[in-house]
Amino acid sequence: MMQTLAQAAYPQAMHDVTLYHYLFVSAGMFVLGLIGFLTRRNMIVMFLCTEMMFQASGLALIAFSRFYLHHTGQAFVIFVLTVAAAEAAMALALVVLLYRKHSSLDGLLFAELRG
Amino acid sequence: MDYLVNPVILYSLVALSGVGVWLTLPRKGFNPQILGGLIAGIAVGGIMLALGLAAGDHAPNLFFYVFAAVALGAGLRMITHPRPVYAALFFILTILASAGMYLLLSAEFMAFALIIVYAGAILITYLFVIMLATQGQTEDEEQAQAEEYDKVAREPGSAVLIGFVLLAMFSTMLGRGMESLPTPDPARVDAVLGMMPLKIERDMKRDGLIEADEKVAGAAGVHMETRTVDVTSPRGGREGVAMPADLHASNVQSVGFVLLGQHPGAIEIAGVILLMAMLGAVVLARKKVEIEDQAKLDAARLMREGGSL
Amino acid sequence: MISIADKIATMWPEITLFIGTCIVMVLGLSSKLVMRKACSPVAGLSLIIAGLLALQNDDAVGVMPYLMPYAKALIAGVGLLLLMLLAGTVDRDQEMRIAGGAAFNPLSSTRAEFYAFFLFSLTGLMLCTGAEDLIWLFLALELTSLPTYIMVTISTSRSRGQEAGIKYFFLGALGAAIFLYGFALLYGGTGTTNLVEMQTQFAQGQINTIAMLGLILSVIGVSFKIAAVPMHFYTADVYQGAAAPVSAFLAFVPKAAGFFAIMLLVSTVGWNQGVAGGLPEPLHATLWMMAVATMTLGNVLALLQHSVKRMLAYSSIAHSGYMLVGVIAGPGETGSGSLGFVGNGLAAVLFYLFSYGVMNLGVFAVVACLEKTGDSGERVEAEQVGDLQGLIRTKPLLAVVLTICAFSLLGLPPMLGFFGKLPLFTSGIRAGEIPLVVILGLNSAIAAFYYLRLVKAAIIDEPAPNAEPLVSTPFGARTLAAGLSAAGVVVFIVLAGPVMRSSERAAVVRDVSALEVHDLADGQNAVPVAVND
Amino acid sequence: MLLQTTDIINSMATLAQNDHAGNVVEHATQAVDHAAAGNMKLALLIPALPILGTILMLLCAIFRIKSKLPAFITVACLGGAFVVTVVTWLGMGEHGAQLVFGFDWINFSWADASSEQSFVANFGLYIDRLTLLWMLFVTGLGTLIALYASEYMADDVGTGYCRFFAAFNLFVFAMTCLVMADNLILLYLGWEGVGLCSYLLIGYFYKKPSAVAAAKKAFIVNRIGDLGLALGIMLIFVQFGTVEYAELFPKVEPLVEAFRAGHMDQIPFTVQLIPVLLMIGAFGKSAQLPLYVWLPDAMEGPTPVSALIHAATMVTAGVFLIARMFPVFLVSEWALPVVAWVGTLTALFSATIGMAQFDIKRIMAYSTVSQLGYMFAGLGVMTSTGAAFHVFTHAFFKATLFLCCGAVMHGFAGQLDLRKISGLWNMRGWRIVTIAMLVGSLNLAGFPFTAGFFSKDMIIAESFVTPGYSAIGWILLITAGMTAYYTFRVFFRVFVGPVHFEPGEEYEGDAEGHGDEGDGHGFHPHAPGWAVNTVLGVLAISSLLAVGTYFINTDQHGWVGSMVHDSSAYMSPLYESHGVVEHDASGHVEASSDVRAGGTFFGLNPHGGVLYYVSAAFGLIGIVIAWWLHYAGRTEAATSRADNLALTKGMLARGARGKWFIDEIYDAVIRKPLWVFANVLYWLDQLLIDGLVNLFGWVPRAMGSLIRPTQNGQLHGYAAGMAGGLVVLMVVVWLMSL
Repeated sequence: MMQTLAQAAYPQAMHDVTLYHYLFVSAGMFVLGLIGFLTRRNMIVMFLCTEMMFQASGLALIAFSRFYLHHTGQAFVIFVLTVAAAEAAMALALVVLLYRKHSSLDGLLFAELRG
Repeated sequence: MDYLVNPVILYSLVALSGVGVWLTLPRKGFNPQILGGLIAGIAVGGIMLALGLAAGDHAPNLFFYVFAAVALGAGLRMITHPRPVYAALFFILTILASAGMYLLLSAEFMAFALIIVYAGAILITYLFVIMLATQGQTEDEEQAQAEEYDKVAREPGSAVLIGFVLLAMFSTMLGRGMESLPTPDPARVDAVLGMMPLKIERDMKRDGLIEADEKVAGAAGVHMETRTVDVTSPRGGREGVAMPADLHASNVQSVGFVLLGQHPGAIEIAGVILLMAMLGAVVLARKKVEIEDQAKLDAARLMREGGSL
Repeated sequence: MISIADKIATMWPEITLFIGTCIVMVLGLSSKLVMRKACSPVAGLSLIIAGLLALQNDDAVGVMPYLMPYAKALIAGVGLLLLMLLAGTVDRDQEMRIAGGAAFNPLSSTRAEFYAFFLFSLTGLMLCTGAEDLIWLFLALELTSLPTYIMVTISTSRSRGQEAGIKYFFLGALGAAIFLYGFALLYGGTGTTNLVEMQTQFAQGQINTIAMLGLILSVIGVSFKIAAVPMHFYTADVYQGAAAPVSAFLAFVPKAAGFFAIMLLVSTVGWNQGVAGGLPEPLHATLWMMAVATMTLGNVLALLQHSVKRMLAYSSIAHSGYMLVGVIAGPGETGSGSLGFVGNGLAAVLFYLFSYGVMNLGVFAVVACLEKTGDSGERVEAEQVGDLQGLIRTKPLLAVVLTICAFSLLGLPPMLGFFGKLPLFTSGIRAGEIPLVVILGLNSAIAAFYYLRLVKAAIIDEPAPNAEPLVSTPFGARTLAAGLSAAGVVVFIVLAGPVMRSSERAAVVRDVSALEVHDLADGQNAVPVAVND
Repeated sequence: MLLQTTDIINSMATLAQNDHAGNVVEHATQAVDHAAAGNMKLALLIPALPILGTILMLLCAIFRIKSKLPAFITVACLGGAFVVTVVTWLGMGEHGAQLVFGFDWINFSWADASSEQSFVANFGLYIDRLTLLWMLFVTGLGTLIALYASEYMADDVGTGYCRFFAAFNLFVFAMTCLVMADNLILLYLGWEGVGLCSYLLIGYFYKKPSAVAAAKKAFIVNRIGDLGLALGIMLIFVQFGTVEYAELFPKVEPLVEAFRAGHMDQIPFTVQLIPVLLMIGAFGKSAQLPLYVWLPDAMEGPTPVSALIHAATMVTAGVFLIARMFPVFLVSEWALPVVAWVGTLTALFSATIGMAQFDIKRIMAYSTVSQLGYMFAGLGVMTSTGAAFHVFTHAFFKATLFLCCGAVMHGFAGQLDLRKISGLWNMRGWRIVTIAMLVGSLNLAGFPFTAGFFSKDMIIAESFVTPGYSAIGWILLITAGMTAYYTFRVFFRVFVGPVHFEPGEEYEGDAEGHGDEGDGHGFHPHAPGWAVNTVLGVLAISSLLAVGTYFINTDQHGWVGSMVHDSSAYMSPLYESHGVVEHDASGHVEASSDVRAGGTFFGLNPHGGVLYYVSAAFGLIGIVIAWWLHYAGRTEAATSRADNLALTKGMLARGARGKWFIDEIYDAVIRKPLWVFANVLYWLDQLLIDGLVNLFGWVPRAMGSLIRPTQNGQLHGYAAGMAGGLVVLMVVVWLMSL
């Protein structure tokens, strides 16, 4: 199964055309996350969208890691996950705090400071 | 390989998928989400197809297309679904598809870590919070649960424009950089194997290449350039015993070596970040929303009287 | 690559700060007032020790090998001033209630965490300076900025603090996503996350488009921290919403982290890759447009503000633009024809960070020291320019501090800010960036309008007849911080020399050309050819 | 790089004890003498005394001293500085430029493989005769004006008084830094300091919106000029690697040689750019077109400030800068012609405006601009001696004029309209003022055998000599006539003629007693007291005596010429190459034997004395016109209200009619066209030049208002802005990589 799943039998080099496919998907995820961040007003969903942008970076890192046949990119992804978890914890706490106060998750509620 | 796909075709398809996404984003009144999804799907599918045709022999296998479609489709549904719970669930689907792609990329450890840590832990937390924050008071309000601000996308036009121009730029520049990437060095893949004489010994014993009483002569006895090992035994050692061709360090082992060998400091910092995040979450979670009015007035009175700490 | 033991040897300041953090976290929860009050002295002590340790260290690490001692000592120094300024930011209501007889409730106290966040953030900032690796840099940047999100949110009990916190956090996450994607592509374009290897690789050949895209994305993403256009949007709202001491903190710590990161990242490609020397064209164009837009936008928007904190926020944007000029100019040639400090853009940035840290803190400290009675009887910060009218009559010390620091921010000779700005001009000229320098000059002239408005309000104007009387906050440490920064602005006019010298040394970028020359000499045994002139 | 802290006060104390140890550092240049003698180190007291004054003023403010003590401390400090200047000058002997080292201020040096380079700007003084010439009148006039101000500002005794004199002292200190600096950085410090102090002083009456606006205008216009100077200094450092005069001038020398030899290609373009940048700075500070707009408005400050700014200090800084950096100007093809033409046009332009004004202080302001134009024209046609001489004489007579106007303003409760005051000569206690005014006016008008006559003539004559500049000469001659006219218009209107006066806007008293306030009933002008009279007397006498300096050292164009000689402003090699040898000043009739390649005045040698007659004639014509229009037959001050008053009472009706008759002619023939012309110019000035300056203030605000909506407070808007900016940058990068 693993051998069929894997694109080219590891550790053989991966062709750069194949790499481009992954990068395109990664860029697509990044852009979808960005669009979601810009259009969704629910703060939790907005934060989910930044998580998706983080995931796009993760996918790119793993793809490059496979291309270069070393594992630095994979190690990087572990740290990305860590930071994403840390940010998520704090963001969710903040959102809960604000929800208790305003009973709403609308990100556009906050426009008192401007100019 | 300046362009895998004719740029005119690429850009038109990107624009078309942008239109599709724009149609998919929720709005008031006429809401052609299915049509939009179809258009976006067809357009992205077209790009993928064109890429695959252009790549010829080097096109990725079928699983890639499946996972890519799931990842992008679920991602699109996540940003368009009016109910946050579903959005989170669709994001989990995206994560699962990403994990699938990690598997295709021979990153097994990260694939399962992603599922366990990310889909299993972090996103479940999201789900908890969403459920906590959006519970309807009565069953009648179930309909009203999808709040107004979730039903309508804010300025979908400009957002989609920004996003898809960015996608066009990225895809062009990524493609242009493809051909001048540094050459990977396959010899480095197994470099880490040289640090694992016991693993080599175990595998070679299993394959019967060395005898039960022979031992690989430590890390110094492994010659990765020639893929041979020196072995010692009570009967006198041997040199230049060839390793089996399929002997590789496993993914977990390699990642472990990179992580602990090259980035131990980063692990420490990550630990500090997690501690800090925990502290932050605690502080925010226990922060009182309002000071009671009486207490507020007391504080104000004390301040007026020139109270000091 | 150096071993982890060697790396740890360069990290004693951070370790000290972390130990301080742990102590502070525990102390702040004590029910004894004296123990709680020990939080800031302990934090200060750890900062002092960290600063001293930083000065001891002289290991050459990374692409900017000598950055660490200067940068860490600078962080510790400005950090001390910030610590004084942060006195009493949180838990003021609670301490008053306790003073009024209520029991101490650790659940509603945030003092321990607040100081811990402060130290966490400074730890991250110090880690940024020693980054050799993208992973390290990413984590250090996150460690710097994550605590600041919480600090902003809890710094005041007013809803504006929470609004500021949410904007800062969400946009910060967006910025982080952008530079993380940039880091991923930078790794993809070079096949390494190590900055030194990356620099060597860039020096050897054409820069890959993916790497260049990654570099530009990283720089743009990181520029969220320095509040440069187009990542500047949050600045004014956040500075205004947070308590003044925290705003002062934001104006220095993330900005410094951003500049360290940008300098490290840009150092990898170096300043000789362009067609006519200088940065590679795409990066140069990006930074150039960012610099111009940043300083212009910051200054013109500052003109329209009535809130001192908002005005300072926009001026902080403008100052980032000035500093970007130094980044564009780069360190200049070494060896003959070098102009030394005045020609070295990176040294100029490092020195400007120091002078900006001191003088900007002074103005924020003045705002932090003043309060008036708000609509519903509670004390609020006196942050409107109008509130400062006639300050010289009621609080002469603060008015003098404000004047000195505003003049310095304006770059009026002979204030410290002038000596900060001068090398930015000269290095820009040296690098041939004449249009940029002219824009910089015009912007400095525009800045005069709003800084002088501050001075005019404080020194010349009479207080409005029905104005709320201003009251000092009961924290001597804040006044001390104000006084110290004004004194710093004056004293360092004369003492600037050693700082300039250290910043020049810190601005050294690892020399790759020397490696190449060495390789060539080995390879072809070059014979000097007589050039007929 | 070495930067050591030296406490200036300590070093001063050391100097005062005549302790010769240390403090003098040898700079390694040959061209300049190093002050080894103790009396040269004494020169450090010149900047030290005013700054000491500032500190004492602050102490006075802290101790809330409510007497005239601050004024007398100031007078003592500045007087001390003057005495030190004189002693230094006497001790100069035959030495050339000397360097006096104060303390290490900025001193970086860095070594590299090939050489050692440095960026040195110490607190050091560069003392040559040019410096001393400037310092003599800066400190001298500063002392006198401070004495005058002690009485003038007497109403404000208290904090305001201390504030005024603190800024006053600081102003003089900044001016000493500017003039005596041995490097451009210190000069720049003084330059900015002067600008800052002028901001503080012009805005002294900060409750008057017009004063605040004027202060702001002065500061901002000066900042524009300062930008030019700053860029010029940076370019000098980039080009020559030093900002110290002693090292700079020898490095410029070869380029001057190249210029003289006509090898323009040897002079880099950037070097030619330097004088242009410096020029912008000089134009800003010295109020030349188009940056002069701040100066007339600066009248809003107290009169002593106007006198200080206009006569002696701030505005001459630009002239000084060009004179000091003359060698740098010599290497540019366009710099000096531009200076000459800008100066000339400024002179003409502001003289026409001056003719149409009624506010006497404003007339004096425009005359200052005009006279500065003369000085620049003088520099432009390369008679630095003439320019310096004119600065010197102008300092005295303009101070006299301003202080006279100030006395009038003070005495008549702020009245400055020349139609509303008349006949001071016949009032009690105003004779000294009138005489002083007459002396000043004669000088300004260029009446024969006054100092102003000789200095102005020197510039005009030189412009006829210099090839291609005779047009400048003619314009300057016409301007001289206009100057005489408007000067004596004031004199004839205000100081002689029938007695009449109306109090100004500051007059508030006696309303209940008469009910017709404003027409002068119950108002008693108070004549100036001893301090003002003394100062005016001294100044008038010095203005008269200043002419004597022309006859000292006649082989070098008078005493001022001898002061300019040996300084950087004197360019002997070039002087001859342009065919201009020093003419024998003792005998104007003695035409120099060689009629030069230069221009002539109708075939006559311009230096041969013919111009003395011509310019005297122009001046006299101006005076006579003023006499005819404003004095002859006038029996009443020319206010319409006064006329009506006279008519209704049936008294003096004939005289009033006669006056109308004169005014009709005057209006039809001269005043109306001139008024129209002047107003067109004034309108241009307001709209175009003021407009440009206002535009500089307006454009950023407009930009800000345009950008402001992006800061709408919405999280999503911000995110979209960030992403949009990212996209724009990405598209640019993409376009560049195409």
